[in-house]
Amino acid sequence: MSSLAMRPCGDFRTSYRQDNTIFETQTIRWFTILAIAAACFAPLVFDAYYLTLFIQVSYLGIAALGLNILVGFTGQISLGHGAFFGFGAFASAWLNTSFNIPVVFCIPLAGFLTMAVGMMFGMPAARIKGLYLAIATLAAQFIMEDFFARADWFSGGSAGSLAEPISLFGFAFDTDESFYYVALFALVFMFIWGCNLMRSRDGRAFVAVRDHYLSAEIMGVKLNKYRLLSFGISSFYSGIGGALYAHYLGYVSAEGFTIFMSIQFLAMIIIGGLGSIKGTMLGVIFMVLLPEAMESGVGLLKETDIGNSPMLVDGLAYIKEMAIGLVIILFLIFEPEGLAHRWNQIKNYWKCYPFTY
Amino acid sequence: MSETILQVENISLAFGGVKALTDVSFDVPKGSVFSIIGPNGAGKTSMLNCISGRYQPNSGSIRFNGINVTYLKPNDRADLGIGRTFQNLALFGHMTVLDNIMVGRHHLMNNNWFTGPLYWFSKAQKEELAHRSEVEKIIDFLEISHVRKSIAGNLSYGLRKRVELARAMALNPKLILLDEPMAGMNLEEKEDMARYILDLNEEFGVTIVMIEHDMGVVMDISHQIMVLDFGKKLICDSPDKVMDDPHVKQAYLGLEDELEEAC
Amino acid sequence: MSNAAEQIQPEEIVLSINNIEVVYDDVIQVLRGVSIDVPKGKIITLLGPNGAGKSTTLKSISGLLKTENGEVTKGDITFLDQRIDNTNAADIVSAGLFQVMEGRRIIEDMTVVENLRLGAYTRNDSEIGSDIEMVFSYFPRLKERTGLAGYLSGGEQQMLAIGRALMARPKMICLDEPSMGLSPLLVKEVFGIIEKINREQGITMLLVEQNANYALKAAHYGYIMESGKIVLDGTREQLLNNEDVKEFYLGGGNEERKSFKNLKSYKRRKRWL
Amino acid sequence: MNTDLLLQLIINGLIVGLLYGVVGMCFVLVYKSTQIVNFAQGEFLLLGAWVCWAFLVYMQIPFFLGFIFTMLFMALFGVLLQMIVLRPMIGEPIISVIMVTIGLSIFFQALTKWIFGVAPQSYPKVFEANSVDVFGLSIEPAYLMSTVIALMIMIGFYFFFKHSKHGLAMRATAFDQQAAQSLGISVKQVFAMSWGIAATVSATAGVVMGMVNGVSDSLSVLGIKVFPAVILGGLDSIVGAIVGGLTIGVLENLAEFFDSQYFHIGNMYDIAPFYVLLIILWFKPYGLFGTKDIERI
Amino acid sequence: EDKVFVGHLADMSGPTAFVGKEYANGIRDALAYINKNGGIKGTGLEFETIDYAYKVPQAIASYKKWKTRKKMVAMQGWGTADTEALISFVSKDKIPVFSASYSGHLTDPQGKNPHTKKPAPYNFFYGASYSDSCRALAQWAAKDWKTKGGQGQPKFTHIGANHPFPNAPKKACAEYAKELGFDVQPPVVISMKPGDFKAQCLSLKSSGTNYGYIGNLGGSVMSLVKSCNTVGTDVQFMSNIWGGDRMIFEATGEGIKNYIFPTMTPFWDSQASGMELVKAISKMSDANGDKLRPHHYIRGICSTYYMKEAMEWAKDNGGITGANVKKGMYARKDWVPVGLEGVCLPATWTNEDHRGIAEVNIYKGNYNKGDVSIEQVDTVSLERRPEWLGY
Ligand SMILES: Nc1ncnc2c1ncn2[C@@H]1O[C@H](COP(=O)(O)OP(=O)(O)OP(=O)(O)O)[C@@H](O)[C@H]1O
Ligand SMILES: Nc1ncnc2c1ncn2[C@@H]1O[C@H](COP(=O)(O)OP(=O)(O)OP(=O)(O)O)[C@@H](O)[C@H]1O
Ligand SMILES: CC(C)C[C@H](N)C(=O)O
Ligand SMILES: [Mg+2]
Ligand SMILES: [Mg+2]
Repeated sequence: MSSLAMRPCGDFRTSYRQDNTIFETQTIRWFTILAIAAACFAPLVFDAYYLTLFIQVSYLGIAALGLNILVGFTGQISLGHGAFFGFGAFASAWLNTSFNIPVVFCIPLAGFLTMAVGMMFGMPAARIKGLYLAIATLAAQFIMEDFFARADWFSGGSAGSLAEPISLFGFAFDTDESFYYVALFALVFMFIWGCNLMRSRDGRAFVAVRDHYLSAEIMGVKLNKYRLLSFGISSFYSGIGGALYAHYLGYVSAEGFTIFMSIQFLAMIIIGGLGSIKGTMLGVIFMVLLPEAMESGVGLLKETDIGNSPMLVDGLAYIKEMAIGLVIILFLIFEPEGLAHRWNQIKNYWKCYPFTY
Repeated sequence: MSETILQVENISLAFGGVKALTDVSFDVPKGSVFSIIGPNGAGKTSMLNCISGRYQPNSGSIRFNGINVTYLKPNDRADLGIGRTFQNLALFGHMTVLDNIMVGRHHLMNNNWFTGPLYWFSKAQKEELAHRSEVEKIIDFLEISHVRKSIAGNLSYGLRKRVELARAMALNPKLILLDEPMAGMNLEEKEDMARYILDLNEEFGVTIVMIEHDMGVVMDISHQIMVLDFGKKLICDSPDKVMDDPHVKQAYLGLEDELEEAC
Repeated sequence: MSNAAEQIQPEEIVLSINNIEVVYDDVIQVLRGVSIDVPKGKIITLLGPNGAGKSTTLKSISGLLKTENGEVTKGDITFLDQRIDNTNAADIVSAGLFQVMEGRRIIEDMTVVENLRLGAYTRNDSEIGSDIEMVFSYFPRLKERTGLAGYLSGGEQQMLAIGRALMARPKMICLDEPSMGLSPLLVKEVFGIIEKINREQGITMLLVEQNANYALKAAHYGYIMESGKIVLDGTREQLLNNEDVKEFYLGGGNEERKSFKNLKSYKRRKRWL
Repeated sequence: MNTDLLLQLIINGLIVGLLYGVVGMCFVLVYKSTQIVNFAQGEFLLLGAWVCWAFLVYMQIPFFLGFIFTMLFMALFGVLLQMIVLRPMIGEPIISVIMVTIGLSIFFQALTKWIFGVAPQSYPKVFEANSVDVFGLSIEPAYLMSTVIALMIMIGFYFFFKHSKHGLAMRATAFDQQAAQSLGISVKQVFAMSWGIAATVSATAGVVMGMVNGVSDSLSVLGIKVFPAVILGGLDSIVGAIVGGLTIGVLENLAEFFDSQYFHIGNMYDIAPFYVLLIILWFKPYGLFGTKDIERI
Repeated sequence: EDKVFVGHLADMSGPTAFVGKEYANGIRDALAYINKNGGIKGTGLEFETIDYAYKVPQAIASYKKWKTRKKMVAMQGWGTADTEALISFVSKDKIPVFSASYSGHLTDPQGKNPHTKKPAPYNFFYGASYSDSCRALAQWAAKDWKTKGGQGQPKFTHIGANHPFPNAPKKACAEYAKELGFDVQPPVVISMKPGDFKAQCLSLKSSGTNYGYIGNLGGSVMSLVKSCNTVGTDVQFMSNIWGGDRMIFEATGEGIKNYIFPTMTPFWDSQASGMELVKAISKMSDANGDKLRPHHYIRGICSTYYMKEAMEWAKDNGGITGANVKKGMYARKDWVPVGLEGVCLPATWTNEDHRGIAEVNIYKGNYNKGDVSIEQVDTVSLERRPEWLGY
C-alpha cells in the first residue's frame, strides 16, 4: 500500500523512501499542501491586523527556528539571538542603501553576513559548554547592541537606517497584502529547509553532539565543526528573519534588539518544544498571540465598570503583564516539554492504544 | 592472519597520581579476536580510550595499519576505520535506534548543511536511502528490527548494548573495540552476542579487540588474550597459556574450582 | 501463583508484591501482573532476560518509577505491612528499604567518603564515622581512592554503590545487577560480601542478577521473569535442577557445557507461554 | 597618568564588586542545588529592596528592624515560591524550569510596578554620615555594611556546602535527582531550602543597592549584570562568585579609567567586562573556580 | 452621528513608564475631555489607549488594527521605538502621528538636510527637538558662565546611555557648544538603568567638567546625582526634558542642587490663564482635582490640542482625513490652541519644517528639607538655522 489514509498503526511502509518522508502519511502531506494553498488566499479574507500578526509569526518564526536548531537540536543555549536578529535587519538595510544591491538579494546576503558574525561569536563553543556558553553568548548580545548604537556607518546610529521595500520586476511588496506573500514564501521555504536539514546527515550530527558529544566524536563527527556550524545556521536563520523585519517596517532603529528579545525567542522555542520544528511554530504563534489576547482581554475589562474603577484603570497595564508571565508559568507547569510533546503524546496515544505492539 | 593491524608500543598514561597504564605494548594481528582482561581498575578501558582517541597517552605510540594515530582526533580515527562500544552505555539517548545507527554512517556520507536541505534537488535523498538500506542490513543482522523506531534511551540495558554494537558496525570499521559487550546479559543473550561477534569477525573479517570479564566467553572465542593488572601487562598469549599462568590465577581469577563456577 | 509463603512457612514476609502492573508514559505496559514475596532475613533473586522488567520491578518497589513517569496501575506493594506503591522514594528509604540502582549511579563529582556520607543521609546518629570504616573493611581498595568518585573504574564504582547502601543501615536492600562489569574475582568477592552482610547484619536482600550461577548459589529462593511476567519460581534447589533454567541461565544442561565457539547460528528459543 | 584617580576607581570597583559577588552567590546557591539559572534573581532583589523601603517609609520602623523583617519575609517568600511554582517542575527538563524563572521575572516585574509604582524612590537616611572616606575615595556607608554581610554570608555558605549533610544533599540532587531520591533525599525540601536562602540573600543585596542608589523598577537589571561575575568565578563556586564579582567590579572601573583618560570609545564601562569574560572563558572554560564536569566513557 | 478615531499608544508599564505614564494620562484625559465637550466641532472623537510597554511588535499590531478596523485619522504616539518603527507606515497611509520622541531627524519632512536618513512627513511633536533644547541649554550655560565670572573655557560634557534617545542630540549639541566657545569633553556613558555611577562621576571630576548635559531619564538620573554627590563633583547638571521634573527632585531628595532642565509648558502651580482648561481636563481622571501633575502631563495636553485644532481645520476644509489634518497643522503661524493661552507655546509647522517650537524655557530646581523649589532662570529662543533642520 503506497498511500495510507489513516495514521499507520505499526510499520506498513514498503520502502525506506516512504519511511524517510517529512509527513507520516500521504493524507498529512496533501493536507499540508492544501493548507498552504489555502493560506495564499488569506489576504482576501483577513484584514491588515491579522496579516500583520501573521507576518510577525513569519519573521519571528524563522528566527526562532534557527534558535531551535542551536538550542533544541545541538544543545547550545544562546542568549544573543535578538542581537543577531537585529544584525540581519541592519545588514540588509545597509547592503541595500550603501551598495544599492536589490533587496531580494540583500536578504539572503544579510543572512550569510549574520551567519559569519554568528560563527565568530560561536567560536567559544569550541571550548565552552552549557550555561557557560549561554553567558558567553550573552556577551555577544551586549557587544552587538553597543555596536548598533555607535556604528553610524552601518546602523545609522541614533537616527536609525532606512530599508527600502522588497521589489521584484518593479513590483514593490510594500503593503501588508503583498508582503504577506513574501512572508509566507519565506516561512514555508525556511521551514522545509529546516525539516530536510534535520533528516539529513548534518542534522543528525547536531543531535548526536547534543545527546553525547564524546561518543559522537568517536563515531566520526567533527565536534567543533558542528558546534560552530549550528551557530552559523541559527544565525543565518535569524539574519533572514531580521532582514524581513527590516524591509517590512521599511525602517530599522537601534532600539528593541535587546536581551529581552533574545529571551522572547528562548521562550518561544521552549514553549513550543525544544528539538521540534513544528513545535517552534506553535511556540511562536503562542507568544505572538498572547499579548494580543491579553490586550483584548483588557479591552473587554475596560468596557465593564469594574475595569474602570480607579485603582484598576492604572492597574490594567500591569495586570496584563502579570497575566503574560503567569500564563507562561502555568503553561510550563502543565506542559513542561512544550506543545510539540503533547502533540506527539496524543498521537502516540491513538497510535498505540491500548498498548504498544 | 600474519600482518598486524594494530601496534601499541610502550603506552603510559597517568591521571594525576593514578597510573592507569604503564608501558604497555602489544600487537593485534589482522582478523583476529584479541581480548583484554584484568581486575577492575587495571586500565583496560583506559587502553581502549587511548586507541580510540578519547585519551592521549603520556608516552608511547599507537599505529593502525602502519599509520601513527597516537595524536589523531577521535573522529579521524573513525574515518580510518576504528569503531567501538562503551562500558557505560553511550548511546544518543533521545534519538531513535535507527538514527543512532545512521550517525555511524556519518563519515561515509557527504551531503552537508547546504546540500542536505536541498534534499530532492541534490544527491542527498539518494545517498540517505542508500545508507539507510546498509543500516537495515545491520539491524537485521543484530535482530533489533523490532525496536528500530523506539527511543534508544528507553530500551533495556541489554538491548542498548546491542544497539551500540550496531552503531559501531555502521562505521564499517576494520577494527572494532568492544568494552564488556556481555556485561549484564544472561547466558542465552551472551551466546547470541558471542555469535554476532564471531560472525562479525569471520564473515565481515573485522578485527576485534574485546574487554570482557566472562572467562567462558573469553576463553572460547579469542585467539589471543592480554592480561592487565594495575596498568601493567602481565602476559599476552594464547588462551590456554594465559589460563595456566599463576599470576593471572591469583590476580584475576582466583583459585581453580571457583574458575569453573565463574563460567 | 507464588508458593513462597508455604515454602518458608515460619518467617514473616517483609516485602510482598501483589500482582502489579506497570505502565510507562501512560502507554508502554511493562509489567503484566507480577507477584513476589520476600521473607525476612533471606536473599531472594530475580532472574530474567534483558527487557523482562526486572529493573522496572525494583523501581516500582523503591518508588523511583515516578521519576521516569511510569506508574503502578494495578496491584499493590506492602513493605512491613504498609502500602508503599506510588509513595515517594524518600519515605521508602526512611522506612528502611534501600535500592542500589542499575548502573551504580554514584555522585560522580563527590569524593568516595562524601558519597558514603550521603548514604547515611536518613540517619542522624553519631556512628556514621565508624560505619564508613566498616564499609572500607568490606572494600579495602575504596580507601585508597581519594579523588572524585567519577574517576573510579566500573568495578570500584559498583563497590561504592553497595557500600553506600550499607551506610543507610536498611532493613532490606534491593540490588540491581551488582556483579555487572566486575572481574570474576570481584564477582566472587561481592557475592561473598552480600552473603556476609545478609548473614552478619540479617539484612533482607532482593537480588536482580544476570549471573545466574552466583545468584542462585547465594539466594534462598528465586523467581524467573520474562516479558513482564513471573514464569517460574522455586527454592534454590528446585531452580538449580530445572532443565530449562540449566539450559538458558546456568549453561550446560545435562550434556557438557557447549563452547561459545561453535554455536549453530540458529538457536532454539524456548519461551514459557 | 592620573594614578590617584586610578586608585580610587580600583577601590570603587572592589567595593561595588563585592555586591555583585553577593548577588552572584545566590545564583550559585540555586544552581548548585537545582542546576537552574534563576532569571528572576533581579526581581527577588527588587522585591527585597521595595519591601524594606515600605517597612521604613510606611511603617516608620527603625532600619535594622525593618532589615530583619525583610529577610524573614523574603525567606518565607522563597520557600512559598518553590512550593507553589517550582515544586511541580521537579524532574522536568532544566531548560523548562529556567523558562519558568523567566516567567516569574516578568510577573514580579509587573507586580512590583503595580504595587510600588514606576517612580524611583530614595531610602530614608540610615547612617549619619553621607559618605565615608576609604583611601581617599568617599563611598556610601551602606557599602561598609554590605562588605561585612557579604563576608559573613560567604563563610556561612562555604561551610554549609563542604560539611553539612544538607549541603551534600544539595550537591547530590544537583548531580542526579533520581539517584538522590534513591538515597532518601527529599528533593522537595532541598529545593525549598535553597530558594529560601537565595531569596533572602539577594534581598540583602537589594536593600544595600536601594540605600545607595535608591529603588526603582529597573534595579532588577542587577540580576543580569552579575551573570558575567558568576560565570567568571565558576557557576558552582561560592568563592568564585565573590572573586568574579570583585573582578568584574574592578574591570568596569579600569575600563572607565582607560576609556575616559585615553581611548574615548565610550561605554567601555558596560561592555569591556564582556570582552574580558570571553577571553577568560577561552582559557578557563569553567571559570576561575568552577569544577569541570567529568568526561568519561 | 459621525465619528473619527484617534489611536493612542502609551507606555505605562514598560521601561519608560516613569514619564510615559504622566504623558499618556495627559493625552487620555484631553481626548476624553474633547469628546465630552462637543468633540471636533460636533464630530464625535473616538479613541483607544493601548499600553504597548515600549515593545515594537505590539505597537505595530495596534497600529494596523486601528488603521484597518477603526479608520484611524491621526495617532498620538510615545517613544522612539514605536515612532520610528511606524514612520514609513504612517507616511504611506497618510496618518499624522504626534509623538513624544523629539529626535531631531523627525523635524525634516522633506529630507532637505543630508543628515536625514528618512524624511518623516507625517510625524509631528509639540516641543523643541532634543537637539534644540540641548542647544538652548548650551546657550544658557554660556551666559551662566559669564555671569558667574568663570575663567577660561568652560567644559561641556554629554552624559547618557549609548542608546538612540540619549544619543539623539549628542553630535548636534556638541558642535553648537564648541561654536559657543565650550571645551567639549568626550561624552560620558551611563546606562539607562540605575546603578552605581561613582566611576563615571570620578571621570567627570577628573576631566573638570563644568556643565554636564544628561540625556537619560528616571532612575539612572537619580543614581547619577547621588553618586556624584558622594564623590563630590561640582558639575552643573542640565538634563533633557524627560530628566527634569518634580518627581525627580522628590525621588532624589537631599543632594540634588541647582538642577537645570527645560520645559515646553508651565508648571502645575502656574497662574497662566490656560491652566483653567488644563485643570478641567485633569478632572477627567481625578474628579476632586487634588493631583499634582508634572509638566509632561501638560505637554501631553498640548500635543493633543494642536491635533484637535488641526482636525477642526480639516473638518472645515474637506473633511477630517489624515492628509487634511496634516494640512491643518500648516494652516496657521505662531498659534496656540484656544483655551491654552500661556500653557502651550506659540508654534509653527510648515510643510518643510516640523520644528514646531523655537523657544525653550529653562528652569532651576532645588530640594531642601522635603520641599521642592523650582524657578525659571531663562527663556532661550533659538534661531531656525536651515542646517539645524532635522539635525
Ligand atoms: N579520566 C580519568 N581521570 C582520573 N582517573 C581515571 C580516569 N579514567 C580512569 N581513571 C583511573 O584509572 C584506573 C583505570 O581505569 P579503567 O576504567 O581503565 O579501569 P578498567 O580496567 O576499565 O576497570 P573496569 O574493568 O572496572 O572497567 C582507575 O583506577 C581509574 O580510577
Ligand atoms: N523510562 C522508560 N520509558 C519507557 N519504557 C521503558 C522505560 N524504562 C524501561 N522501559 C521498558 O521497559 C522494559 C523493561 O525494562 P527493564 O529495564 O525493567 O528491563 P530489565 O529486566 O531491567 O532488563 P536488563 O536486564 O537489560 O536491565 C524494556 O522493554 C524497556 O524498553
Ligand atoms: C524615553 C522616553 C522618555 C521617550 C523618548 N522620547 C524616547 O526616545 O523614547
Ligand atoms: Mg572499564
Ligand atoms: Mg535492568
